[in-house]
Amino acid sequence: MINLPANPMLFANLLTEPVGVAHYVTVGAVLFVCGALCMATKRNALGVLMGIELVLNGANLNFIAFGSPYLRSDAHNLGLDGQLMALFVIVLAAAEAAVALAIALNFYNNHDSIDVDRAAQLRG
Amino acid sequence: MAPFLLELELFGIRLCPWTWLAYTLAGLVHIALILNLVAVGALIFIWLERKISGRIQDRLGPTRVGGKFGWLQTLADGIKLLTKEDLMPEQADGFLFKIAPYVSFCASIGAFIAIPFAGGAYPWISQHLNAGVFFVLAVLGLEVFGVILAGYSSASKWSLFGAMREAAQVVSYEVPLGMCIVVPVLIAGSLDLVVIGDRQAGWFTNWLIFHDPFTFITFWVYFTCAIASVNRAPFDLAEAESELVAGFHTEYSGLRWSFFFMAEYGSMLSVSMLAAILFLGGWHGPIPVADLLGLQPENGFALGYLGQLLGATNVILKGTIGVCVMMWVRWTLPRLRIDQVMTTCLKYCTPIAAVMFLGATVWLFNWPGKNFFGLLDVPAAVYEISDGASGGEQIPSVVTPADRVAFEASTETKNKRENL
Amino acid sequence: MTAWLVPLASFVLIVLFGKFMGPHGKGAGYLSVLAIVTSAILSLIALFGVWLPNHELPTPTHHTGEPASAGGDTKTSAGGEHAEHPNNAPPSAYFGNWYSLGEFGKLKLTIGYYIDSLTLGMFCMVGIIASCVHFYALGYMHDELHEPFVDHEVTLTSGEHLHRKGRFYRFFQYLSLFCFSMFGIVISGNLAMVFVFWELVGICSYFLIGFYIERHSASTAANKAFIVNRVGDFGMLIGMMALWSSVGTFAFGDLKNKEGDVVEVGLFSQLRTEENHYHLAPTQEIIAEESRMTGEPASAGGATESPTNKPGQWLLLIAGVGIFCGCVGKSAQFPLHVWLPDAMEGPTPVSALVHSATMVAAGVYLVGRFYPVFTPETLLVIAYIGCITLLIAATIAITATDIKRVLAYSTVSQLGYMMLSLGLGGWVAGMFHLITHAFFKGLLFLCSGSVIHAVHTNDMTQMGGLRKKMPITAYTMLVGCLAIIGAGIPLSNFGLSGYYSKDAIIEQAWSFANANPQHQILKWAPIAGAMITAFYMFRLWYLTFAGKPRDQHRFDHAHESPRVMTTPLIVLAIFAVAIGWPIFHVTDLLEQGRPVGTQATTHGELLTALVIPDEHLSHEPAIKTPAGIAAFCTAAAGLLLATVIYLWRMLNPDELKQSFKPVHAFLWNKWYFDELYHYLFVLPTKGIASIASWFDRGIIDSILHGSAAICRTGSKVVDSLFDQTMVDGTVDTFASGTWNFGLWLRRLQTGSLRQYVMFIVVGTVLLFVMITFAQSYLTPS
Amino acid sequence: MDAIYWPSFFFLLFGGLACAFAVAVLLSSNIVRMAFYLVLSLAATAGLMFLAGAEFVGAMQLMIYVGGTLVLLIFGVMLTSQERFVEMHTWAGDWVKGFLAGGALLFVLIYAAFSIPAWRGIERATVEAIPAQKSVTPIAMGLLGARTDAPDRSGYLLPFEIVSVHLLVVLVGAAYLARAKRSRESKIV
Repeated sequence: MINLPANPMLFANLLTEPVGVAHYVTVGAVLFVCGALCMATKRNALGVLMGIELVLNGANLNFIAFGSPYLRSDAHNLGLDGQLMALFVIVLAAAEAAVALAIALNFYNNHDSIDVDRAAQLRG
Repeated sequence: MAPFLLELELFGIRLCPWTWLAYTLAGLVHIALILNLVAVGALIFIWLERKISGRIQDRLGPTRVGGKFGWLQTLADGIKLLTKEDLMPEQADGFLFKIAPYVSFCASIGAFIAIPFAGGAYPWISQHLNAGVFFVLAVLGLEVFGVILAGYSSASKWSLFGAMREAAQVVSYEVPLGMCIVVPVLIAGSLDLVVIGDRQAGWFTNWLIFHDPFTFITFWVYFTCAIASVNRAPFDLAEAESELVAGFHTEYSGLRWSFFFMAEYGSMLSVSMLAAILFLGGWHGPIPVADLLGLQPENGFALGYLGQLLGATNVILKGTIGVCVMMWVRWTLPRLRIDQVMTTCLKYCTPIAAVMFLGATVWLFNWPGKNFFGLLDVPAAVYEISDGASGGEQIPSVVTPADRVAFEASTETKNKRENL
Repeated sequence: MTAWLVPLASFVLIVLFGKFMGPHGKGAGYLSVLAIVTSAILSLIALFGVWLPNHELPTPTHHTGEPASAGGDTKTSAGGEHAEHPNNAPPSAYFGNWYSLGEFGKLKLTIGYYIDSLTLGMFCMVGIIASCVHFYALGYMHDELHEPFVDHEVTLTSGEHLHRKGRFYRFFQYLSLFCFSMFGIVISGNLAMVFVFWELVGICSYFLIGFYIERHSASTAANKAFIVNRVGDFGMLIGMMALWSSVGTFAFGDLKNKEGDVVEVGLFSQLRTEENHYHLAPTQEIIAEESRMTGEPASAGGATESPTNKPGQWLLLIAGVGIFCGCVGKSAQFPLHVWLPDAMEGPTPVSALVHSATMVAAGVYLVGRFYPVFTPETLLVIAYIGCITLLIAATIAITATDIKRVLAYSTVSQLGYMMLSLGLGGWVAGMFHLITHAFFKGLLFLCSGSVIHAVHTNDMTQMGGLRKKMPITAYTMLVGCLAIIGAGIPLSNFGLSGYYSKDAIIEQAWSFANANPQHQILKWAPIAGAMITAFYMFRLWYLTFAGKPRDQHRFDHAHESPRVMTTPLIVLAIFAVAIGWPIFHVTDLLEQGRPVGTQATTHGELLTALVIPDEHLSHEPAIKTPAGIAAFCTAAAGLLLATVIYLWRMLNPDELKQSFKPVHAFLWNKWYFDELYHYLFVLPTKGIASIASWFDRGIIDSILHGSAAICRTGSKVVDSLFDQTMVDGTVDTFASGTWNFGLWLRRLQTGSLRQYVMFIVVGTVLLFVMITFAQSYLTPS
Repeated sequence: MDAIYWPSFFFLLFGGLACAFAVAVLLSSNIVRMAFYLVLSLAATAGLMFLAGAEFVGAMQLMIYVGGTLVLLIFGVMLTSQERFVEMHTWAGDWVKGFLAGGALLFVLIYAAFSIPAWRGIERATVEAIPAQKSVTPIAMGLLGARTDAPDRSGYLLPFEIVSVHLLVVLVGAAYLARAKRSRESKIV
């Protein structure tokens, strides 16, 4: 059974009460969805790349939130693991950006375009 | 204070006036101090630059405005810039064009948030960050965005060329710069700038530049990369006036242009101060005057304050010297070509920094607790400070192989015990 | 209650002397207006002068268990309530008979009255809106005064436009008759009388839709409305019979003699007796009737039944659903909603009065009036019908380009809201929405009429930029649009009228969904509906009034309407803004009329898991806050979307149409309902006829030919079955199956990066939805 | 009626900025502006990380992501910034499809987030009682394989090494992919 918990605290008093994991996850979700939509709507390959960065950041924010002692205090806290995961994500994102940029530039060299819609040779 | 202010409520939240007033005031004081440092610093540095360049080129520099030495020349120039017309190219991307100088300026100022001016138990720093070195480095890296945006949005090919050069250069030079910074971090065992600075308390023999031969070389590599990362000659490809008119700020005029200028001098000062803190003892002079005179917080507030003031003067002075050296370099060395700039970074600075990093590590393993090229012992007080500042956990500031083995053994046995 | 009869008098007068009243019957209009204004004033006097001084409004504080019944002459005094069965007593009401038509056994057919605060509220609402519309019609139907009237939309075979006599007086004659009938429904004291007036408004609607009888579309629309309504009325008759045979009375209230003793017990009191703490319980007669029909032995007493065998519940369900069928027809609910948009062929004042504000609301009113008879299961049916209606109509409204059709679908959708609310237990919310909706939808229709009057077309694609030409219409319509989307400051107590009623409905929906987790869809449907409403209403406004004129010729000839038309607009706009404000106590007035026994949380008898929550529970901040925010956010999102597409033109509507071609076509063709009915009902009827003729002529021959053919094909089949089909076929099918599967899979491999991302996102959402459903339905709770 | 809780205030500030600029990235059609908004969004995210007590990750975010990755990205933008690629029109249908799917996803995510009671924050007094924690040294030790914060959890030495090697391979690969095409003549000479 799913139900929005009927907790008025969720909506009021955000200024006077500490925020929780859910609030961070919400921001992360917004970043994630914006990123996914960027990937889905931008025709510029670099725009798609920026979308990926946003998606990764949304995920990163979640990792941080799950590991933060200020946001949840129970035993399921990820602790430092969250931060370490986030670090790996950042590093891999850098690597991914480098490769993706290289691919984009190569695509640009070969096709004289940066429009991902023109990159549909793999169509079945 | 009127009583109604105490009862002030908004959306069900009691706005306790004292709290937020105190927070706001504290924040404003920090902002005002940093802004003043950057703005007044720029004022002085510009004058200084003219004077120094004049002397190097065997002329006098400004002599008229504000007395014999032309003290107020910069101020007069500032007023001139203020009254200039604010131009924008017709094809420019207005929003980005207008915001670019502020991005640069904010990044330049932002670095000062985490730079300490004095250390000890009550450091003079607007935000004491655990990972201060990284923060400064990161924020300084943001400055390039202002330049890139300016270059792109001006709709001028000179600007675009300048910005592209800047982007390539900054991305490349961050690698050796980071590697150089890691060396003092490694020795101090902390990313906290206050801890790093206090690691060098005492005589100048404790300065990290003199820690071992590798740190000595690292310092010069760092300084080279710092010059490159703030776009000063001989690495000022982004604004090379002989080829690109004025590079990324070709299309700027008046106040916006002066913001770029201030940002440049602000970041010069901040990298120099960073060099001072990382390698040159920070707020500790070559001779520990404050210690010798007993200007410590333990001896009362006034004396402690005096000691801190002395420390701040020390740091700023060292930073200023660094800036002067940059000027000196600018007016004596010819500008490099872009391929030479990249070669310098990738073929020289990076490998050297990597080797220095390795060397410093090896040195630290072999002669732990030794200073001044391994000749002197590190004072016991320094260990205490760095241990106390790193959270009081049972981690030695320098992890020796023996320590690690012991630590791993203990965790392993614990793991095994739990598995059983 | 002479307010009811004044329009009748006017009708009779116009019928008799209409042609002689002034030039071209102009006086008829004035007479009719005079009559309806008199009615409105009398209704207001009745409410404020007679009712309110005698009946104190309940205090606006919630959770007060029961509404105050302060009147000295109330039918039943409140009392005898158990603490564990908090339920409200019957509302105070005047009930009586004027005239007995006849008695059949224990059944009496009478002309009677049943007046409570709901009746009076409806009276005032109908009176005010009808007055405005009458005034408006004086200006709008002005063309009919010309002799001869030229109907540009009818082209005769000779190629000329139709010339005919003006029918100004006849229009007002119908309007007066309609008002009379509407008042009749509202005031009726028993179900039979309701049915009579029900049919009377039906016939008025028929006349008014077919007012331009020469137009083919108008006459078909009138027929369609009439026939579709008959379908609903059939169900209503079944319901009435079920009630009659079991309860034996149609009267709503208890009839008392002069001493105040109860002489005859009414419908509500029989079903919700005081001894049973006003909970719905089938009477002995109902149980007996049901057992007679099902053939099971009647068991005495309803208290000791096993949960699987609830005597009388099925019959009550049939009665309730039957009555509701009539309401479905009249209020244009799914699946009988198809007539209302076509009814827009009538003159615009008619659309405003009959097909948006009052007559279609009669169905909702009847559900509200009949509320005590509905079991929770019936209410669930009502809720789902309302839910489906509101979504279907709202989606169709997105693509419609006829300005009146958009409003018509909007009406259907809003009626769906009301039904939903009533079905979820939100009686006051639903009735409140009925009243607020009447005002703002009347306003919207009159505005659209003003626009049509100015540009002589219904097509929004030929309008645009009219704001500068007709500012009063534009801004009153903006007020109407804001009211219908429920514009207000969230979490505060300030907004336009729709803000209060729509929020109340959504709160009730959330309250219901919290109590019944398996009916989550009822929680999200009104929210989604709010978004779509905001979108299509502002689409309409932007297309009509904002932007650049799309038809310069029409734009140049547009002008602001005469004052006789704009004044009603302004009056209605003021009502649309203010009628919901708490200082006017509309909800308290309705609360006073709350039907007997509908206050407490009730549980289903047949579906035991079903809970209809107490309406006052929905005002808890735990529900009110998120529901209010959700309603505001979705409405704002819809508005924003409309603004982005139609005002800022950031997204090109034509491109949207192109890329959603199947969806657009689906909505454009109104979910293919007309076609569906054509194939489901019209064609089969024709088909049966042709089958009969074919049977006559061809059946014998076919048998003979058939037997020969069977022999011939039999041998062929044996040959092909084994040799070709079984042996070759298996291999071929396998191969071609693989091939086709591959071909189908190939389409997924579009090579478009962006599409892949979309697949991932959609897949994630679908996965979540599937898991959620699996959790909520499969795991035993 | 409580006084303002400043971390929450800053969370709202940074969170709002991060979301607003992320939406701006999405809605902007100019690729350079997108990059600019992305920088601001990621910087605000770094602020959120600082707020959550992850100083090192926040600083890394600023340095590697904002300072490195994005400069690289903008570099790519400039290399390809021809007139016709700076502003590329996306079909309105794609937008609406995207918004439908994305809206559903957003709804699902937020719904899920708030349906877990343990995620809805802890008492103010509890939060204020948590001592300030330093994370740099434990992270470094974790990367070297020794966990000081939670000895029962495993270290990250192997992943660290793998990532390092991976990074190296990636850099070499990227350099190879993006290398300039050399003209034949120079080979002959």
